[in-house]
Amino acid sequence: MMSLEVRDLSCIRDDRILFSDVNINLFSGQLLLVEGDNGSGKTSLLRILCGIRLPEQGQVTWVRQSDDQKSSIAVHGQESYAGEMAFLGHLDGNKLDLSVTENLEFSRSLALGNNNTIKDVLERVGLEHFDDLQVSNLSAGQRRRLALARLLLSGAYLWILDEPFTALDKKGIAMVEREINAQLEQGGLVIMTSHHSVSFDNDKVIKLSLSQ
Amino acid sequence: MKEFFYMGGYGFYVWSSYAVAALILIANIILPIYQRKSMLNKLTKQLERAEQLK
Amino acid sequence: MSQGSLSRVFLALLKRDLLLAFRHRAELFNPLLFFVLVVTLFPLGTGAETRLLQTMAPGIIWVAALLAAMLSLDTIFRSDFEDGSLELLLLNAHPTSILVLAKVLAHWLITGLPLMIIAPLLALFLGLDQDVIGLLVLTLLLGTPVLSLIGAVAIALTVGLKRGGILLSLLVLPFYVPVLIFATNAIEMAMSGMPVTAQLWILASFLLLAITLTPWPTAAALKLSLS
Amino acid sequence: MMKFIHKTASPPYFYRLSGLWIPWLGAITLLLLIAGLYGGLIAAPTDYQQGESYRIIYIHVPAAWMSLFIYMAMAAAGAIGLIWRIKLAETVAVCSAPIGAGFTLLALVTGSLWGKPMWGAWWVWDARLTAELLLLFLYLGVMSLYVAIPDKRVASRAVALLALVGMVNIPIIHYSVEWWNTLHQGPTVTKFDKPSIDMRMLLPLLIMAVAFKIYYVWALFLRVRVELLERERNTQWVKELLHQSKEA
Repeated sequence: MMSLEVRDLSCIRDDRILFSDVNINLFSGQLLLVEGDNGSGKTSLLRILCGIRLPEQGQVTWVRQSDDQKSSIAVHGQESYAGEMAFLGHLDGNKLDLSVTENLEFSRSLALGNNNTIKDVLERVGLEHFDDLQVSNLSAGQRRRLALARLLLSGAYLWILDEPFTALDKKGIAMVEREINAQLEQGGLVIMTSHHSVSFDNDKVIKLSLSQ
Repeated sequence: MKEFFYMGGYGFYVWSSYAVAALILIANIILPIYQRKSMLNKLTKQLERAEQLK
Repeated sequence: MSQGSLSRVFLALLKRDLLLAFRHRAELFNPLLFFVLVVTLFPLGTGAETRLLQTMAPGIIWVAALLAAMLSLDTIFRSDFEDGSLELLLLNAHPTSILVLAKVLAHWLITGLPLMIIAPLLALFLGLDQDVIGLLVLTLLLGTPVLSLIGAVAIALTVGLKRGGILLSLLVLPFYVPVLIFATNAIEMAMSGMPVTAQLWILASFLLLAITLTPWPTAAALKLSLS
Repeated sequence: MMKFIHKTASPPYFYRLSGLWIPWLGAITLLLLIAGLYGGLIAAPTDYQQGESYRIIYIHVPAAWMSLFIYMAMAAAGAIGLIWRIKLAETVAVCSAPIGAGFTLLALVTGSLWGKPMWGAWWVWDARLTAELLLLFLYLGVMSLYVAIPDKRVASRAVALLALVGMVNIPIIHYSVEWWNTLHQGPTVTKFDKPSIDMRMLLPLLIMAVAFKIYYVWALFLRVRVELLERERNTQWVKELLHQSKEA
């Protein structure tokens, strides 16, 4: 069992208070959907949760719990947390001048890794016929799919996704929803923002609204 | 008195040194005092505007 | 994380950056070209009197190398910042400082090493004693990695900014002074037949210091630039 | 202990406290300056080698000391700010830079003004002056980095980091410049560094040094207050402060 605990989080950007006193408890198998208008601080919140940005106040703790022991670590500055978390931001993080496979090979060497093969995950995101192409030849939607393939290879417990559906077609959206469900099923955690309406089991979803 | 300003022929160098010192030291005091005043004015106006909107 | 996988990541990142540089071959020659151009300008500006050029040669070559190294700094993190892969380099189980070291090493192999190779040719242009050309290359070997390592800190601080150009030179050049002093001094001393082991040891210790000390601030600065 | 530090370092508390201190700091600075100037310009005897021109040292030497001292203070405040995430420390680091740059510039200009009659040239590549020039570049780098980064919280952390890196490098830069200078047989002036042991000459120098230190605290407090107001403008304490000043 893993869980993410957020206590009294607040964030100031360019002298403006984006949000304050945010509290979250997210457990294995749950999805946190962050909602809010443009400029309400969704992206800033996700960047704080993944450990890039420092919060103005408050703590984010990652808790690992097995039958007999419990360990918790503060998220910021802890590499062991960063290894168990995978982040997908606005930018895909692909190198345009490398091929699809080269990109994935490199991200696999960075990640904790799991048993999925590169071939498997390319099939799951629908890029199996593009494996030797340079990313610069792919469409925006295909690049997004490649970024998602990276998540599937990472073996991370927690996914933090900032607008994962951007640039994806209907099939792509269905694919992402399927993969998120699978991740939750395996006991993983997902935190995401989305402008699209999403269809997940309500008992799995926690909503957090940032608009005042 | 004249001798004091003459500084044994080095008057120009000595007094320019002290003048530059005075200039820099005073500037570093006056500037923040002035900045604080204009900042307070700016913030007060902002606050008034915000209160009018309420 | 075991040691094995850390060195594997180091090599994977090194390989990735070298591969990317290789796919942009055309840009590889830019710093080199700049280096040669600046050195060529000096005889035109000061007159081609052999004695004068000879005495100034170590300084000219080193200042040109310094500027070329500085101009090429931007490529260390720029493209990674723009396509978002820098975030991924920070968010993983490996210490960022080690990854930074891999990137700087790749950058040095791409930009610093070519300078070292072309330097003997330029030394001949300026009429530098043939005996000290080997020493010139040695000082470049010890010195240019320090330039890359220190430059990485400054570029990490400014990578998020739209216009970092002049700011970068202000941040970097004062820190380059010690390397410049000891490298050129070694060559000058050797030209007048004096021993230079002290200078070389000092340059070597600069290199060791830079390798051990700069990756941390670079990693911290990258994190700041991304927040 | 930490509790006390956090309380003192809280912006509203510091703002109020510094407001009380500033008049006293100003008064002490002025008194010390008057004493130092009297001692240096009038009471101290003429130097038998340099004549009256040596009186520049009462500005030059304390300014040069301050230029290094403030850089150290800046780096120390920056380190405290980075490690314990104390906002006030970050602000102190940021506000120290322009004051330090002022002293560095002063040391350079007075060095040049002293050098002209002594060396016959406005600028000589003397080790001390060169190191001081590089120090000025370091300060300017810190200041422009702060201006260039739009988010001021991020900017002050970047400044703290840069100041720390600079701190490690300053001794290295200093010694390499000295090495370079001795090998190139530049002008070295020991007289300038060690004033005669005559107490009437030495005492004003020490008084001026203390005056400059207190002046630094004074100027620093003034700057920190402005910076705090700007950064905390959305907080309750600034709003209350504005209301009070409006009513008064």
